[in-house]
Amino acid sequence: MTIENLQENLIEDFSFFDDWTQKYEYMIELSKTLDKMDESLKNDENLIKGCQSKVWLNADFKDGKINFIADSEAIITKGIIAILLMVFNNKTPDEIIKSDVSFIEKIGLKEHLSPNRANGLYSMIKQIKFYAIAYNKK
Amino acid sequence: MTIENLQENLIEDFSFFDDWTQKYEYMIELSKTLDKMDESLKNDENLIKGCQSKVWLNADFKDGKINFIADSEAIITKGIIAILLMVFNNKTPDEIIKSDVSFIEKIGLKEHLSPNRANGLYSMIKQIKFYAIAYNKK
Amino acid sequence: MKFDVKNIREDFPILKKQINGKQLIYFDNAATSQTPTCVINSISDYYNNYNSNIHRGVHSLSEEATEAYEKARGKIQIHFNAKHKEEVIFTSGTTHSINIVSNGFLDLMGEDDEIIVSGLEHHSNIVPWQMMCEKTNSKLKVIPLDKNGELDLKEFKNLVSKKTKLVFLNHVSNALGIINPIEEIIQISHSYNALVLIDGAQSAAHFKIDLQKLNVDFFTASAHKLCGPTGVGFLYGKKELLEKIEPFMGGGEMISDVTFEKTTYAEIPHKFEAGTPNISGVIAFGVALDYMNTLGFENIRQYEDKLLKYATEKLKEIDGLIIYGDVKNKTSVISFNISGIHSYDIGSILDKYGVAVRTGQHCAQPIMDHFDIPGTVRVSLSFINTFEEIDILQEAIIKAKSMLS
Amino acid sequence: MKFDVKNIREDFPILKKQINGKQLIYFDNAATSQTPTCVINSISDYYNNYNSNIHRGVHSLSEEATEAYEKARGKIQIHFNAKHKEEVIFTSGTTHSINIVSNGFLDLMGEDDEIIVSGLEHHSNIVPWQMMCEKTNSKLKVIPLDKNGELDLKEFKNLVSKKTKLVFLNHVSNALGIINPIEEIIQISHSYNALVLIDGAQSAAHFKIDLQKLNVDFFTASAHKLCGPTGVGFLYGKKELLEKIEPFMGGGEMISDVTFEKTTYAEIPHKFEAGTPNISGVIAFGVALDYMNTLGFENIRQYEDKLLKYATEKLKEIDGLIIYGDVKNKTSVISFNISGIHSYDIGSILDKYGVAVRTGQHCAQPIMDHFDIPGTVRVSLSFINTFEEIDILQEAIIKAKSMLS
Ligand SMILES: Cc1ncc(COP(=O)(O)O)c(C=O)c1O
Ligand SMILES: Cc1ncc(COP(=O)(O)O)c(C=O)c1O
Repeated sequence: MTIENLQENLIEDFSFFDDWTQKYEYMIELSKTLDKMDESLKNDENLIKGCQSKVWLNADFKDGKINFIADSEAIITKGIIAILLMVFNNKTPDEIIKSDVSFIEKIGLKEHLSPNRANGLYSMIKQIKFYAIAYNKK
Repeated sequence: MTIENLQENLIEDFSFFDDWTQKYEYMIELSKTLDKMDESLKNDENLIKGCQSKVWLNADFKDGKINFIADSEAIITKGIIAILLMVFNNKTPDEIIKSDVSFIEKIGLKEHLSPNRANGLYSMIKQIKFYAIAYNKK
Repeated sequence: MKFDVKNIREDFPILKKQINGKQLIYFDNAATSQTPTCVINSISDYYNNYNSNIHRGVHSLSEEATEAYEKARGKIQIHFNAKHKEEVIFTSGTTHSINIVSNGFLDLMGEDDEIIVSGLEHHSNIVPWQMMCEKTNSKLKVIPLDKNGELDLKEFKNLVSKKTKLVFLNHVSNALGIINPIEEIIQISHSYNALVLIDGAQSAAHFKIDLQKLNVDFFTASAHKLCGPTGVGFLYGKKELLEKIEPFMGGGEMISDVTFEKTTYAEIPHKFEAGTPNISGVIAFGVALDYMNTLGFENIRQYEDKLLKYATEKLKEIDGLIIYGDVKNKTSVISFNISGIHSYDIGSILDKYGVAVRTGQHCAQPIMDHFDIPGTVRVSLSFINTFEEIDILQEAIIKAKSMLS
Repeated sequence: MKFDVKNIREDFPILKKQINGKQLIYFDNAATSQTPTCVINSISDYYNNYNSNIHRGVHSLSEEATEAYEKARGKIQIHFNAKHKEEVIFTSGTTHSINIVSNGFLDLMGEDDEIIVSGLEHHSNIVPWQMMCEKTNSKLKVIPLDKNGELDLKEFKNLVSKKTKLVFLNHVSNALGIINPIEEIIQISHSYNALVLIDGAQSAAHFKIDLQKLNVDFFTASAHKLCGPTGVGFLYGKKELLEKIEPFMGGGEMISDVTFEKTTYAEIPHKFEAGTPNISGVIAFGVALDYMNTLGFENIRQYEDKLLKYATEKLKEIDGLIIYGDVKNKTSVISFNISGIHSYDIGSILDKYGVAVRTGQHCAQPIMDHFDIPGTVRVSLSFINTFEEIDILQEAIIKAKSMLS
């Protein structure tokens, strides 16, 4: 599926929730579906700076696609990471570079993605795009 | 005459003026009555800091009284200096220390005596009081 | 006097705000206080009626603005009981104030000199001193915390010596709310001729401070934590010390004479107030202090103590909730975690219930390291809060907990 | 488009003010600009609706405040055409900005290095560099003025060399209104690898500045001269330079990691924004720029040029009146004396007629020394002024003159 399709699916999924509690419960569920990140990958290099809840993001480039693995100490953050990886994992650098991230707003999770540094997700998206640009040059 | 009497006289004098032009003209007249300050006394030591128009103040202590001589580059400032010296010149330190300076406000010249450093008169009064305290200890 | 919180809340329009469809409950008072209408109006009034640059103008507007600005200085002097008006320096806030002092001593510190910091500090009272030590090779020593988070005074007595030049600590810890024994620390420090800087950012809003009685050498606070506006604070320093130390910034207002060969600095306070200051902010700061004095600091203190006691009891009812710094001598802050749950998660969910708390390290990473935790949820109370709000907080925490575990 | 000054004046409530029974005529715009209602309202709006500390809070208020604050940064970036948003550092004003740069280069300067200042500077762009030279033993050279007060470019070419590390000057002189040939100076300086700081305190209100086109290394201005509030300004620096220089203040927000052993600094812009900033001020600064852009900088410029031309003609009609810096390339300022009369006397009497001018040295003592005068009367115009006001000014000066001579 293209990034766009995946985003549309997510927007639709989330549109069924009546209130924020359902949405948050779903995110908490999603957080449990994340692939486990090896402790050795939770190093300073993979740490995303300026987050209240630590976020680690690792990227591998294989067969033209980027393989992301990520984790966080906070479960809601982890839920959003799960959403982001559902969209961006195993995509080509080019696809990622061209993608739009406004779906997050449409899902209604904007508050977690503001440039407010309390939260590392904004930096995480920047970092995902950064990897894409880096690998695109290779 | 006591400082208080002198102040009352001044307040009365000024109360006859209908508007500020008369008042200012009178001050300009008064400025011309000031004793000439010797150029040698216009030194850094006698310079009052923080004034837009330079103000110099010299004090001598003779027969238990303080002899002030002062000058300024600006004529309005000089007018006010004349008023101040009419009141404070040739008085004992004790009289000066105990005196009140609110007559300036009553004359309607408050704007020239604010702690606003554009104008050195506030500092000049401080300096007059400072000399009085210093000589009082002798 | 009855402390009528309902009436007082009317002075704070922001308290009517809805957050996520819920009534705002503001428990982030330690980060910044809310602003009463009179303070907001004083700012509009300034710009509508007498906005002008100060200190150098001959015209009436400038006189008016200068007078209001200097009157604010007088208010700060009187409220904090400084001996001289010129001992009050206006700054852009506590951080700026502390940097003035740490920079001011650069030339007076050598590699044999030591400075002591408490382990209970905000980054603003750590980093400037680290920068200073790096430049001067003087040594930074740290008063350790005991297991409850209180300063270990015995250890302080071991650390302090004739080599100690400066001791700096906050009056109240922003992360835990603990009140430090500053009287004792000032006394001991002075017996070694060490100077003391007290960071009052978290204390000035909660009790009246008497600088002369404390006999402290430097003191600072920020207006935005005292019902005042952002971008303004003050540094108090004893006259002879302020006269001795180097100015921090060069510029207009802080000089008395400038040639390209040589510049002489103006007298205090102007020596430290380079450039156009935050004029409207300083004036509003004075109004904010007036407002708080009208309520009465004794009344504020008593009411906040009751709130703190009630909130502590209420939160302790929650299973698995751990309060850090739960000691006798504290004010208005409850810093906690719920075992197994990250503070960020709790904060995010409380926000959904309209409850504003702060989470994370609270700019006090060493304290978090002490407890070996990534952060806490911090509920910081003030006189604008009510007992009902605390009940809602308790409920919301319980709901968050059940959602997250 | 017709520039409708009558309508525009309605945006500035202070212009209705009476001074000594006369209508206020504000000709002190270079000291501080007046503030339109939309800017004042943005401050009230902040405190009434979303006052909160920024950058670290998880709650909605903090998000809202952070977003507004960062949006203002974006507005400054776009207006001044900086390449990156993080090249815009919020400061408490021009003086603070310049001190950041002069402090930042302390470790990078040695006794063989030279810096060049123009002879046409405000104290804020002199004293910090003197302080720097004293600490680093580097040498300060001065571009002299010609008899009209303009910089002597030939002399500059003689002064600049491979030893020159930094050149700093203002875009427009506050004391005389002269526009300096900054494009040429930047180009020449760069050919020697010298960096250039432009103090835009007096230019930013009068014309639109394109930082990338200028290719300047550092630039700064104050909000309070741009229809914004006091206590806020910005420093622009090229990214790689800001990354290279030392931070000025230590504190919260400017660090990424703090232990007592070692602290790492945050990335720009945060590295230079220690402590709680002037949040309401920054947001209002953005609104002020929006306001001025709505009027249009091109329109402002044209209107002010006409005013300046008219005022210059009118004042020249007065016998014995000498204008300093009466050159072709200038903007909005007329600095004058009347022979035999002190500027303070003129200013005092103009005030009685409701006319606010500045008198004295204008924080630019070296310029006064150049002309060998104690000070001048400075009339600084802006788009809120009218031709009628200039007529009243002329009359008032004539009356003052007759009274004083
Ligand atoms: C040319 C120039 N530079 C610097 C400054 C200092 O600006 P601020 O007082 O806002 O720091 C001024 C203000 O008067 C100025 O005119
Ligand atoms: C104890 C303490 N010190 C210093 C500061 C810094 O104050 P400001 O950000 O106003 O400079 C704070 C504010 O959070 C604080 O709580």
